[in-house]
Amino acid sequence: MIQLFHVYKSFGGTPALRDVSFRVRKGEFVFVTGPSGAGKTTLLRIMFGAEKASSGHILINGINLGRIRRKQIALLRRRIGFVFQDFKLLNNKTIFQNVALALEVTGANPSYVRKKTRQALRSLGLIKKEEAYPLQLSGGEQQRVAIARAIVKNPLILLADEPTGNLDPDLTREIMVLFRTIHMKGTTVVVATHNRELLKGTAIRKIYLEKGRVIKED
Amino acid sequence: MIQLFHVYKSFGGTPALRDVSFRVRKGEFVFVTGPSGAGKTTLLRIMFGAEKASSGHILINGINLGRIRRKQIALLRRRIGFVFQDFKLLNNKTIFQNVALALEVTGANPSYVRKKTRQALRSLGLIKKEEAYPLQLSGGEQQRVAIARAIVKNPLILLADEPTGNLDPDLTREIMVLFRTIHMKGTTVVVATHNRELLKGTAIRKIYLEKGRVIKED
Amino acid sequence: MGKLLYFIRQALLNISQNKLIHLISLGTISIAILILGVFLLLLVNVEGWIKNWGGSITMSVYLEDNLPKRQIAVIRQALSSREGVEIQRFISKEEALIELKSALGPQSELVEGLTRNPLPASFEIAIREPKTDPASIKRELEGIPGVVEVQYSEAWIKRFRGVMRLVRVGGMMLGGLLCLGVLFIVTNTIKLTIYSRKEEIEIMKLVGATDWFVKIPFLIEGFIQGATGGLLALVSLFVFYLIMASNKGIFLSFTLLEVVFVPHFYMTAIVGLSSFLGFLGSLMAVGRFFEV
Amino acid sequence: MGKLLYFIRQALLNISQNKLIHLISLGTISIAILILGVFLLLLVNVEGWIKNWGGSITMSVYLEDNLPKRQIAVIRQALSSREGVEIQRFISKEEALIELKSALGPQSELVEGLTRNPLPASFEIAIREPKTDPASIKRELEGIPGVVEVQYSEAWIKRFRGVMRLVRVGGMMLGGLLCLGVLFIVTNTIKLTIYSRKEEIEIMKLVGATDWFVKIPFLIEGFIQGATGGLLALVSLFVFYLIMASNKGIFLSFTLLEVVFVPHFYMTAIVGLSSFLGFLGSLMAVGRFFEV
Ligand SMILES: Nc1ncnc2c1ncn2[C@@H]1O[C@H](COP(=O)(O)OP(=O)(O)OP(=O)(O)O)[C@@H](O)[C@H]1O
Ligand SMILES: Nc1ncnc2c1ncn2[C@@H]1O[C@H](COP(=O)(O)OP(=O)(O)OP(=O)(O)O)[C@@H](O)[C@H]1O
Ligand SMILES: [Mg+2]
Ligand SMILES: [Mg+2]
Repeated sequence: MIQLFHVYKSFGGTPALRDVSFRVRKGEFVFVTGPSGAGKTTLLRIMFGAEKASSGHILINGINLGRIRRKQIALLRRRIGFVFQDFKLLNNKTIFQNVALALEVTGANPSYVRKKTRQALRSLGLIKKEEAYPLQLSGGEQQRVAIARAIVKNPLILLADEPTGNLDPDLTREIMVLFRTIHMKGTTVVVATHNRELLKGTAIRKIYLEKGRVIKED
Repeated sequence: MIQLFHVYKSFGGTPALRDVSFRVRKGEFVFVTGPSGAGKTTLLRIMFGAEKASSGHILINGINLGRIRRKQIALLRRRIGFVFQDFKLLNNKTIFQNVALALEVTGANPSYVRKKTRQALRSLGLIKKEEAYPLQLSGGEQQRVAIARAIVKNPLILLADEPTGNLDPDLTREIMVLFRTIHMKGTTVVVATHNRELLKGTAIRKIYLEKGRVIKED
Repeated sequence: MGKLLYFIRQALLNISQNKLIHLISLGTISIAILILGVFLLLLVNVEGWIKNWGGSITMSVYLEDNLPKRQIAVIRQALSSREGVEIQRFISKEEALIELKSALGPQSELVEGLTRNPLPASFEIAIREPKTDPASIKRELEGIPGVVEVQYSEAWIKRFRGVMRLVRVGGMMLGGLLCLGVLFIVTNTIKLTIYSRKEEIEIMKLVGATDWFVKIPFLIEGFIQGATGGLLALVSLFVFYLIMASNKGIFLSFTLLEVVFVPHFYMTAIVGLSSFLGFLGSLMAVGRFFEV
Repeated sequence: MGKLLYFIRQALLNISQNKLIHLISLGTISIAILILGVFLLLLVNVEGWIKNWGGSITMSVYLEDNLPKRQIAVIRQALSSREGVEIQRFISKEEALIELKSALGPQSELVEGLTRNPLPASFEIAIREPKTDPASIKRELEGIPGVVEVQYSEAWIKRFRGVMRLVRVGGMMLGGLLCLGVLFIVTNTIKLTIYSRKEEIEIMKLVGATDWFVKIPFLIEGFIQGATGGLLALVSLFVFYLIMASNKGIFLSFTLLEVVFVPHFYMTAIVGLSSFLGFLGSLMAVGRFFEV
């Protein structure tokens, strides 16, 4: 469960989030949307402990991120999958190694790591590229590697930041099906996007951000 | 004018482009589309001389890219604007410096560089961020910096690779208006995208790629 | 255990995936360590030469007049049986006079007027025991029957000790400074190789790696780099030594000096120091990037 | 001209935008150059000391017997007026005998039986002109009326020349090796700072920069780094020199030696070498990334 109470975030004076409060229940599926620069990425990064809120409180499964120690942040991140808007892949490691890393940090045993990594790559249509390096992939392929890395560890929470910006409509639909499947298995999913096609015609909850404020929810 | 004759490109065995031939007239506006991994980026990079074709010929304004010397490539690039899918911004330079660089390499005088850079930043709504560094920007803002850098030098040819992947629908429309304006002034524009909203309902020519082949044009 | 293996594998992978940078830094490290090594090699040898040259005090053992040949043989026996003493030659009374004459040169008139030879016969001996107090050796040898007096030059010994002290103290000071310099160069070089991988560290932390999970491969990498650099330096030093030893005639023209390699202790110390510095450099560099 | 300014501004900007890396590499460069500098400083001084110590040949100028005081004064005048000659003392016939006695020690019986003093009076002089052939000085001085003979030790001069040659050749060889090492370290360090900016080079080429447009700021950067490193090293060397000069009593206990700083030529050479190496390192490193 994710709870935000009056969260503010500013970067050296310019505010990126202003008084954001909401709550995502365990197992919920939520979209965060809003124009470029609204604060979507900042919001997701704050929930992930990658950015500290200037004020306010964030609770993840009851743990207050403002009071957490470094070691605990690492443990928390192992249970949260994050698809970064800019992918954040390691360019000198292969696709396989990039995805496997998310499991290796948990200390999982090698054969389990191998099995799960292959499975994740297969579900994203990347198994043929497992020995390639990120810079040898197309934009969309890189984005899918980032998604694979986020889901490989069966996270309790999945935070996806613009996960389909480089994908064609067919793949976008496939990814959404994948996220729904993961959601069905009990994972809490938060997706930041401005892709209208993703948003339209679904009954899924949407949080609208603008200039750092929540302006609408539906 | 851009001409491609039977262009093949393969990366260590796996083909990315197969027998691609087409022609973009001076001052034309063309979309290149196709699923992820179809070869759009590769195609644009080949037209830019950033990648060498494995076989076939590419002529830009009559210059054969296969026979060109290094120095000439640099000169050619000064007249071609390229919006990279992964932005390719210099993280240790400010937004202003990043955009100005495209003019500085041409040896333009400082006051002209300053004027044009400011103008480009303004037209993309980035003037307030000119002293920021790329990593301090949102994904969409970074993408707009990449666009600003491509258009600042009034290029003869504008090649834009997925230029709206990180932009919301409103900004996407704005960018398209911008591209149209640039096109009106005589620039040849080639945009690679899988954004259906960009493509639909326009009379603009579209080239469909799939698995490295041109499968359709309309 | 399995974990350590994982980390070592990871470190080796990292090295192979950043080959160019690692090769460059390896080069720098081994050259820096080699400079230290050459210095040590010279110090060890110069100390040895000085010891050899000045450490063998020459003493004159003057004998009573008119000793029978038999007793002279007994004294020779007594001298040479003492450890550390090497008899260089026996100078009879007649030889002593001839030598004095030639030593006096134009003043040799002095000797012409003599009616009898006042000079004693003597043994010239070399003492190769620089640590024992020469005064006590003198006393000991004067106890041999038939020996009148033993002479040596105090001034020489003092000067020799001064030179030794200069070489030791100077060597230690310079060596210390050089060590500091090399320490600095090696750790800095390791830092540079790591700073270019700032992003890698950040990303690893973002996927949930603990500080140590990120650090350990870097520390192992640093250690491996340092150790390899040290070993390379040692091998090059040995080559340098071989060249020096086989060409000593050329530049050590005026004496035939022995060239020796640095002792085992130093060899271990060189590689150990290098490995430690590699480790330390990584530790310092990696520490900086943990504010994610 | 305006272009060069642009490039210099760009280089300075780059340095300030990569401060940490540049500081680290600056540290490495100055330490490496400093090591070379300390070596040069020592070499210059050791050469000086040896020259001073062995270069002043001592000669004995023996006089005719029974010269009147007046003529001795004339000879003293003649000697001291010659450049490079320094009179250390006058030894009268009586003093000569006393000295000989004490020098002979237990053999001094030898002198006891003399009826008249066969020793000549003499001047002891030091020649501070190591380049002139001592034999010609000897001949020259023997031409002075009242002088019988001039003596000096050939063996000593030979040995001195040997030591000088050893120090020179050894110093040059070591210095050469050290230079190579420092060259390697400095260029490698510069390379490392540039390799981490591979992407920057690629991007610049993609926006239409010619090879030289990309290269020049890097070359200037390398040059500035090298020059700054060299200057820093020189300043540190001067501090080192001051410490050495003010503490020479401690470790140069047995003689009062003068400590001098490296001559101007070397100072220029140090900074020049360092700047050149910085430039060269950039050139080599940048060259690698031009296959875009
Ligand atoms: N590290 C930073 N330093 C300074 N300003 C920042 C930083 N990160 C983000 N900002 C600013 O905060 C605002 C919100 O950024 P954020 O990345 O959250 O937007 P976003 O909603 O994700 O936009 P987009 O859709 O373009 O990705 C932007 O104006 C951005 O410039
Ligand atoms: N440098 C490279 N080395 C090896 N393979 C490459 C390289 N660049 C591209 N490829 C491969 O070539 C194919 C086409 O890539 P390209 O980037 O052109 O696709 P794209 O149409 O731009 O896809 P996207 O919409 O995902 O950006 C992909 O399968 C990709 O993996
Ligand atoms: Mg964002
Ligand atoms: Mg692409």
